[in-house]
Order: sequence, then structure tokens, then C-alpha cells
Amino acid sequence: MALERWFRRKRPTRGDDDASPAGLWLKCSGCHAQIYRKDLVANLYVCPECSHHERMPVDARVEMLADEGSFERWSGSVEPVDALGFVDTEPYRERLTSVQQRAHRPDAIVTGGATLHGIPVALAVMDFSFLGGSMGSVVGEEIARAAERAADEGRALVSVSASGGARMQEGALSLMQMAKTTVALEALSERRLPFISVLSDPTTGGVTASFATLGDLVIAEPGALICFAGPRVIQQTIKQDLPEGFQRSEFLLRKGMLDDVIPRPELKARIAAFTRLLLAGIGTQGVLPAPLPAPAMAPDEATDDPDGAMGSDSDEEAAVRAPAV
Amino acid sequence: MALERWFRRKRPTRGDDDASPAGLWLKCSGCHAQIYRKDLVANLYVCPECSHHERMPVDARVEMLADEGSFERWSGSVEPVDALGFVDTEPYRERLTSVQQRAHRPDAIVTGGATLHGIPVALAVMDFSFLGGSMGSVVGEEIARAAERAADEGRALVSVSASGGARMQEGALSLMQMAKTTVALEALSERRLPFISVLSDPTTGGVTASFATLGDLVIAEPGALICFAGPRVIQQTIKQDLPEGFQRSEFLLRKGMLDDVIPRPELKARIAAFTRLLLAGIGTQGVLPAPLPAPAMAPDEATDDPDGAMGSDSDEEAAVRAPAV
Amino acid sequence: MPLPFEKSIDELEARIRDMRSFAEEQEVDLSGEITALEQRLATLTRDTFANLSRWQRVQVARAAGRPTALDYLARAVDDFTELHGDRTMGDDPALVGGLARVGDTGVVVLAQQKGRDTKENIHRNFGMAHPSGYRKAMRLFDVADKFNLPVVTLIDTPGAYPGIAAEEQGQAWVIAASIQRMSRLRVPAVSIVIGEGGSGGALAIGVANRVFILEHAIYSVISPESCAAIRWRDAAEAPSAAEALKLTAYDLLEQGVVDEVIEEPIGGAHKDPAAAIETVRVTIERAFAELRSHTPDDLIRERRERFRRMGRFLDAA
Amino acid sequence: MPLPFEKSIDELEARIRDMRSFAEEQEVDLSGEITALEQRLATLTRDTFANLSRWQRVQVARAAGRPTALDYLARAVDDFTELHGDRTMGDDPALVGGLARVGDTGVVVLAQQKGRDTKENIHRNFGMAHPSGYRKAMRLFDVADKFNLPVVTLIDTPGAYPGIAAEEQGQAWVIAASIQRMSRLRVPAVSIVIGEGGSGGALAIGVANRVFILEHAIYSVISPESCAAIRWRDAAEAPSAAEALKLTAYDLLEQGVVDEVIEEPIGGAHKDPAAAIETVRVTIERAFAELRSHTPDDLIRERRERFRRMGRFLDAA
Ligand SMILES: [Zn+2]
Ligand SMILES: [Zn+2]
Repeated sequence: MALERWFRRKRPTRGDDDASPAGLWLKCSGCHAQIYRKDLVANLYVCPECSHHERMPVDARVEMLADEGSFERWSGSVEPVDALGFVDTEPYRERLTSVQQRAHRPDAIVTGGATLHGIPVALAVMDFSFLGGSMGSVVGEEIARAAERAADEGRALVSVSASGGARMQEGALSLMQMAKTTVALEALSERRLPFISVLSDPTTGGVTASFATLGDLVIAEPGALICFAGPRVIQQTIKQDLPEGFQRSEFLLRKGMLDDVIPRPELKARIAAFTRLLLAGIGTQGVLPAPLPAPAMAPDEATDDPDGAMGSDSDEEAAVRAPAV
Repeated sequence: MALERWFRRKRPTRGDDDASPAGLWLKCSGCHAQIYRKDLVANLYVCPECSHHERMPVDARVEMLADEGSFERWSGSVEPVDALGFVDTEPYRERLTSVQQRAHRPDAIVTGGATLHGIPVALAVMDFSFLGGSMGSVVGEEIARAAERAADEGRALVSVSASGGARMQEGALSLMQMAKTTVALEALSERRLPFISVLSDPTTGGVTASFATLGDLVIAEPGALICFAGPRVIQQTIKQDLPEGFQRSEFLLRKGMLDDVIPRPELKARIAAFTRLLLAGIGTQGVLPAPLPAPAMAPDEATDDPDGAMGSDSDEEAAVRAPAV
Repeated sequence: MPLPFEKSIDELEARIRDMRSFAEEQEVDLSGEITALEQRLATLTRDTFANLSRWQRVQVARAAGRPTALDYLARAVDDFTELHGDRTMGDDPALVGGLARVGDTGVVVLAQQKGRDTKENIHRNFGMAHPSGYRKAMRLFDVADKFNLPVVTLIDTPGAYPGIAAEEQGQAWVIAASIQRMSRLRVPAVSIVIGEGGSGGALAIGVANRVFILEHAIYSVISPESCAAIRWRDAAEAPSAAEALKLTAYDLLEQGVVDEVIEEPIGGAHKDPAAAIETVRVTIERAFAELRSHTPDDLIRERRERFRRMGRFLDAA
Repeated sequence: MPLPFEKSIDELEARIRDMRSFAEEQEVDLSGEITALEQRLATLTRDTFANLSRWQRVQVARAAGRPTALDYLARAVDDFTELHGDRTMGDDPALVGGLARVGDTGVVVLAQQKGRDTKENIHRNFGMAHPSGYRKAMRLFDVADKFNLPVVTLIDTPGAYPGIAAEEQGQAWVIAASIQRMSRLRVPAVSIVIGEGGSGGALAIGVANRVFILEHAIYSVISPESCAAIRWRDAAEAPSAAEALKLTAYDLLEQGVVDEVIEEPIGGAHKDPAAAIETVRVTIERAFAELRSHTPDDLIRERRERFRRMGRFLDAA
């Protein structure tokens, strides 16, 4: 199947969206203030009233991190299959098709090369609005390929996770993606190239329990839910209320699990600073390739839909409540 | 100074001691039962009534662990000096001389080669009755040399610790023994020779915080006090009672700090079993030297005085209350 | 105690027993009748177990009386001696570790232990490890590497424990770290799923050079019950979920997740634990005999390649 | 705020200040008098600090206003950015770690931080680390090795914390492990005792290729107070204990425990923090300039030999 399938449609621009009455105002899920949509988008989906970090669409994320015009998409050639013939209330195959059409990408991840304040990196950004960002064979493969290509090209790897965990419709093979992504990172380690893992809201289950917490630095956005087992599962197990702030970034920072919690507006600069220092060890200066020339291909500009990012569907919510591992 | 200094005197045998009325009966420090001294000694200084493990004299320890006639003493050629001219209520130099005369050894440790159920090992046994088993330059040096010689001769290292910590009368140089003993163990690691560390009552301060907890296996005798800071220090710091069993072997086993707690009568067989398994890795079989022939020299039979072992002096008690680190 | 679908087998067994004691007491010769019944029993058992639904296999995998990890450690390897502690915060009874011997080679073993009765189940937290358990595993992987000791892991867990302390102590972090640590082992590693291979908590000690599974064991990304609750919004749909998840031994062999299925005695390992344990012993010995000549670099490369290949997708490039 | 023996210095400084403002207000020329007083001040300060007793140096080492680790991290290295957490149980504010730059080289820094006021002192636990702090250090040593980043540690602690949780979490174990981990670093490591080098808790981050000490800093196996309490049975004998322990910078140089004493501004680092910090910067840069050409194997060997030599004894053999 040709790559073009995923990118041929001219998608509505932000301007188009803003013109629709439904999209004009949004309610902050932190302080419940009504926020003018354009303001929220301009503010990197951080509420101007309370600094609540809303979920951010993949392409806004790429745009925020990659130097202008530097992003070259790598992902997209790999497509999911329904290896188990999985059917619940609806066949997995049909579910996939409908979300692919909505998302204009084959699966829940976008990867590509970019520069970040001039530093050559591989970016891997997960799409929570695509079946809850669940990791099946394709997400695992794209992450593995991004890590390996980064190693080949002497780039650092920067991932931004957002996931309900493993994609249970792909059975044990989705579980195995935890090991697959982990072993793929070895290529980077062997070349002493940094892997900076950013955890965004929510990062759960099999993604948290594999590559996402194996960063040389693991940093989180404020207020993100980050866990192995979701709060609902734990509540059902222990039959008692969970502590305030449990499983949120700030809580995990106190528990020693994160290098830092970094507000979104500072993220790019801080990642660049970290990466520069990690690449400045003895004997490594000058070894890495110079920043790459700007790519010929335009950045992937798939759906930039804050409703999708802020809203929910059953897959996503179920995933967060009870992430598959 | 010649080695013979420490060994020329014909010391009283057990028989002599037993004849003295004072030495005939002992009070168990666990259950306070009156125990016939011979029974206690025959029972490896474990109370026959309550299984309380009394402190054990160095030579009984060596006799218990080494195959009969296999022990060849290595330690003794190195003697302490008063490098700082340390004087408190009494000069360190005088204190040393008097304890050396009582103990018939230059410092608080005996090391040597032996076989243990046929396995060639280096033994390092600390003497708590010698200035609270404190570790100064000589104890550090003997441990370092034992580790290095074990590595040279293809032996495992088995240490039995009993110490109030670093010997403060030797100042910062005693602190440095923590690093010295640690780096000396690298010789063993590089040859993949096991180090089995046995912690006996009490093991505290700078000994616990260096070689003694760096065993490939760290095992303790029942009921031993094992700590960094002594109970008295902690009580003074936090001004509250300590939990029941705090800093004892069984507590530390629950806290994940020990591989096992092993009663004294089982110690030799268990150490042998562990060492055999650790030496039976792929490619290592047959590489190690066969058990050595019995040494020409008789085992060191220095003071075998259970009163000393069970009793206390101010140095020892002070050390346990507030181990120097 | 018999599983629902074992009822006819159980009844037939009872009849044979009765007939035997009757024949003995009354001193009559019923050997012909008994032999006929025994043949029927064998056929019935074989047929029943050959045609188990996936949900029924889940029940066999979890059956009371099925040998647990410690049963295998007592008899499928020699000289097992337990080592305790994670050197950090505790000693997790749900994940047992230690040294043992296979032939003339020392090995490091790690195994998830479910209880054999209610009391032990509580002590073992039903085989659900906390981070401490995985930290102990990683500590023992270090011992294995240092002393060139091959690694055997036995997998039998509903999953890593989902609880407050477990989350606070970094359950996700230790699972990821354990996967990574195991992938870096410089010694041969063999994993056997002996009962329930429950998601990440199982995989954390399953990154081996050879992964075996017992015939009636399962290995799944999520329990059928949880899967049903999420995807059907009805936990009672667990049998449907088990069907959909394709989580039985032969499903996993087909998916390439396991390398080999270890046959169980007819009627399942719980019918003849000694025979099941012996088969596992032979499997471990065979695997190490084959792997012991591989160099450390080869072992790492092979293990990485094994897991790097996992997955099914369409590649348009 | 001045230390007891700083009283005359302090008074003289006050007189000079007064004379200056008087001269300004009254527009009279007192420059001759002021210069004379300043010369007297310089002499007095030099004499006082050249003749400090050991106990007085202990007081200088602990003086309020003395630059703390974070003051050095802000200005003796560039681009310091803190990294948090031990990935196990917490983030210890008493032992700060992170990345920084020295010249064009990235480095890993670890430093014990005392408070600069009561509130910070409580937050920092007076610079006394828990096991979590040393676990964070070991984690960052791994980062240093992976990325070839040299290590700088700044030592300033009364000691590792003696408390219930600290003991439960293996204070002795982590100190030993940190000593071992640091001895295995494949990168250059430089340690500087900037204030109080308190026993094992200090040594845990002090196993470096070059160990420096500030002129008025101390490094000791035990605090003079504890030593006095044990050996004199009277904590008030701390001055005698300080004398006996030989714990000052030049004592330690003589003993071979440190490689070099870094001179402080006259009157101590607290009199001119900026100058003290600049000297430390230069020292770090000089040490790395020298060490950066050493191979990883040489660095490990040199570090091991450095500590293997420690001690004084008579060798009869
Ligand atoms: Zn808001
Ligand atoms: Zn008793």
C-alpha cells in the first residue's frame, strides 16, 4: 500500500477549524475556564489561566520541538494487521480502518529526523488520540526503527510518550513490543547517543514499562498521569482511595522516578541543553555529524485537532483506567 | 620486629582455663541461663538453651571454618603505628601495647589460607576483643593483602566481620581503609573469584560501609547487630525508641540487605555449597587450582577466651554505641 | 477441586477406584472390566484435553495442584538454595531467586511463586511481584554475569502487582529495567512459562535465548477478565476474551512468541507433577547443552535479534 | 555571626567602616588613618588565620556564610542543571546531582548541600544524605561512564544521616557500593572537600583521581564532638579531639589523604566567596586538563592505586 494513502487528502487548516462555531471556545480540563481556542493553540495547549497542560496533537508537538523546516518524516511505511482476527464488540480491523481515516496515519506514532536548536535528533511522538496511543507491532516497529536509524545517523533520540499501554487486540505480540523497543535502544547506547524520554499525559502500562522509562534522562510534563497500572485498576484491587496527586509527574519526581518535571514552553530548550551536555563527553566532541541540511520533505501536518486531543473516546479512557501491559 | 614476638609464648590451653573456677560457668547473654563453659565451647558458642549466638573467639572461628590442619596464617607481619600521636585519656600507643599483649596478635584481624570442605579459600576473621575490632591501617592492609593473595592463588575469600567501625585513633587514614579494602576486592572480581562475607555480632560503621557489605553473598549470623550508625547514636539523633529487632540480622533480611541469615552450626557447609556453585560457571570448571596441600605451619592458636569474647571493655562498647565511620 | 470439564474424568477415576477396592475386598477378578475402564479413561482424558477451549486452558494454567515454581526448583534442578533481598528495600516472596546446579554447571534461577494454599498465596501475594522482586532479579542477573552462571527463569504470575506501594516504588521502571538487564546477560538464559504468563510482570523475567511454555500454560498481554471488562465492558465475557487473545501455548508458538511447547502428562501437569517436572528438567538440560558453546557476544546478539523480530505488520516500503 | 576568634577582626572592620562614613559625611580626609587601619586589619586577619587551632578550623569549615555546594555549582562550573531522583525511592536534597560544563566538556557533578539558612538546612537535612542520595550518585556515575563525562564531586557533610529510615534503607550498603562504583569510573574524577568532610558519608563521593581540600576545610573519620564523647566521655572535649584527630587541610596533605590544598582568600572563603569560587573553578579546569588524556584503564588503575596505598604501619616482612 502506498505511503500516499495517508497523506493525499488536503486537510483543513487551523483557520478552517477556527471558523466552525463548535471549535471556537474550549473548556480547560484543569480550571474549567472557557479558553479561546486560538489562544490555547498559540500557548502550546497550556491553559493561560491555570497552566494546565492539555493533551497536545502530534503535529503541534513536532512543530514545537523541531527547528523550523527541519522535520523529515520517517514513519508511515509500516501498517498494522489484524494478526489474531480479534473481535470484541467490533472487529479490530474495522476499528483500525475508521481511526486511520480520522487520523490520517496508519498507527499511533509519528517518527522522523529533525534538528532541535541545531542538534540532529530522531523524534518519536505518540498519538494518544489513535486508539489510546496503544503500542502494537507498528508502534513498536516505528520506535525500534527510529532508534536504529538515529544510531546509524549519529542522532540523539527524543521520544514523547502518550499511551494507554500495549494494544491488547494484537495479543502477546503487542506485549513483545516492550522487549523489542528495549533491545532496539541498545543500538543508541552502543554509540553513546543520548535518549531523552519525555512522558506526557497519559503514559501508562506497557509503554511506561519499556522504552519510555529507559531514557538516559526521563522527564515529564507537569500534571501528567504516569503509571504502570491505571488508577481504576488499583482502586479495584485495594478498595480504597488513592492519595492526592498519586501517579502524577510531581509525585513521581518526589519518589525519585524522574530527572525533572519541565513545563512545555521550556521543553525544547531544556532538551537541547541536556543533549548538548551528554554529547560533550571526553573524546566525543567533533565525532558526531554536523547538523543535517534542511530536508526536502515538508513536515507531516496531520490532524491538528484540539478537540480530539482534549476529548476522549472509549478506547482512550479504557486504556487509562486499565492500561494493558 | 620479628613475627615470633606474637607467637613465642606458650599460651594456656583450654584445659588450663577450664580449671579456673571463674571460667567454669558462664551466663548466656540471651536467656541468662548458667551454661557450663565446656558445653558452650563445644556448641560453637551458641547457647544450648536458647540458641543465642555469643561472640566467638577468632581461633575458634578459624577452627570451625577451616578443614582440619588446613589453616596457614598469613597475617601478623604488619603492625600498627601511632601515626597521629593520638592521646585521649591514655596514649593510643600504650593502649595498643596492652591489648597486643593480651591478645597475642598485632591487631584486630587474623587472615590465612585454608580449605573449606576441600575448597581453597582465604579466611579473614576480625577480632572484636581487640579494640572493638576497629579497622585502622593494619586491619585494612591485612584484608587487602588477603584479597589480593586469594586472587593470585585462585582462592575464594571468606571474611567474618566483627567490628565497631573505623579506628578513630588513626584519624582520616582509618577512614581511607574503607576505600582501600574496597579497591583490593577488585582483584578477586577480575578473576571471578567469589567473596563470601559473613557478618557476626557486631558489625558496624566503616566495616559495614565498606568491604563487609560488598560480598558476592552477604550472610549474617542470627541476632547480630549490623549497622552503619549505632543504636545509641540514632537514639540521640531522633530522640525516640527504636523498633524491636532494629538493626539485627533478621530485620535486615526482611529489608532486603542480606542473602540469608544462617545459624553458626550450618555456616561452613552453606558457605562451601555457595562457593562451589559460584565457581561452577560456564568455562570456569577445572580452571581453579586443586585444593592445596596441608600447610606446614600449625594454625594460629591465640587466645581462646570466651570471657573476652562475651565480655566487653570500654572500647568495644563505645564502638558499638557510636561506631566510627 | 476438579475443573468443570474434568468432572467426567473425575467420575470415571472414582469408578475405577471403587471397582478396584471392590475386587480386592470381595476377591473377585474384575481386571478385564478395569482395563476397559482405564482405556476409556485414557481416551476421555486425551480427548478432553485435546479439545480444551482457550478459556478452559486458562483454568488449567491456574489450576490448584498444578506444580508451582518451588516444586520445579526442588526437582527440575539440583542443589537449589534461595538467596534473598533486593539490597534496597525488601525481599519479595512472590519472586524467588537463588543458585542451583544443572548437570555440573552452577546456574542462577528466578521464579514467580504462587501459593500452594491460601496461606502461602497470601504470603506470595498470589505470585504478583512488587518492584522489590524485580530488583532482586536484576541483582541476581549481575551475579550470573559475574560468575558465568546461566540463567533459568520460571514464569507463573497473573502480572506485576497493581498497588499503591508498587507504583510508588516504580513498578514500570523496574519492569523496563529488568527487560533491559536480561537482554544484556552475557550468559545463556532459558525461560519457561509454567502456568500463567501475565503481561509485563512475566516478560520482565522472560527475555531469554530460549522461551518454552508448558502445553497448558498461557502467556498474554492482559488477563481475559480485564480484557473482557475493557473491551466487552463485561468481565463475564472472559471466555470470549480468552478466545480473542489467542493466549494458549500453541497460539504463542504460531505467533513466534515461544520457541517450543513442552508437552504435559495426559490430563495436565497437576495429574502427574513428577512427570511434568522431569520433562522440564530434560528441557533445561537440553537447552543449556545447546547454548553453552555460544559466546557471550553471540548470546546477546541472538537474544536481541529474537525479540527485535517480534510483531506482525505490513511493510509498504 | 562572627566566629569567636574573628571578633577583633570584626571590630576593626567596623571601625574602618565608621571612619569611612564619618570622612564622607564630614568631608574630611582620613585616608592616611584608613590605610593604616586597613594594613592593621590585613595583618591581623592573616595572623589570626595562620594560627588557627584545629578546633577553630572546624568552626571555619562550618561557618555560616561559607559558600555552599550550590554556590560553587552556580559559578565554578558552567550550565549546571540539576537531575533528580534515585529511580528507587526518592530524591535526596542533601546530595545534589546534575550535568554541567567545564570548558567545552560536559561533566557530571555531585555535591553535598548544606542549607544557607535554617529553612534550607531543614530541607537539606544539614547536608546529611540518606541512602537515596547515594543511590542517585551511583545512577549519575552510570551516566558519566556511558557518555564519557568527567565527574566532579563537592564534599560538605557532617556525615551520612544516622536515622531509622536511613538504616532500614541500607546506609552502610550504599556507602560501600558508592565507594566501589566510584572506584570503577572510566572517566576522570575530581573531588573537592569544600567544608566538612564527615567520615563515610563524605568518602562515598570522594574516591577520585584527584582529591583537593580547601584550606580551612576538614576531613575526618568522626566528628570531634562524637570522638570526644566516646574517647573522653565528654563532648566538651571536642577541641582536644579535633587536635588529636589531625583533621585540617594541611594535616591531611601530610597524611597523603588529599593531593593538594586549595588556598582560600585571607580570612576564609566566607570573607570573599567569589574569589574562593574562582579558585575552585581554576582548580577543576587544571585537574581535568591534566586528566583528560589518561585512558579509562589508566584512570581506574591510578584511582585504585591511590587508595590502595592509604595507611601507615610497620611491615616486618
Ligand atoms: Zn485552566
Ligand atoms: Zn541462652
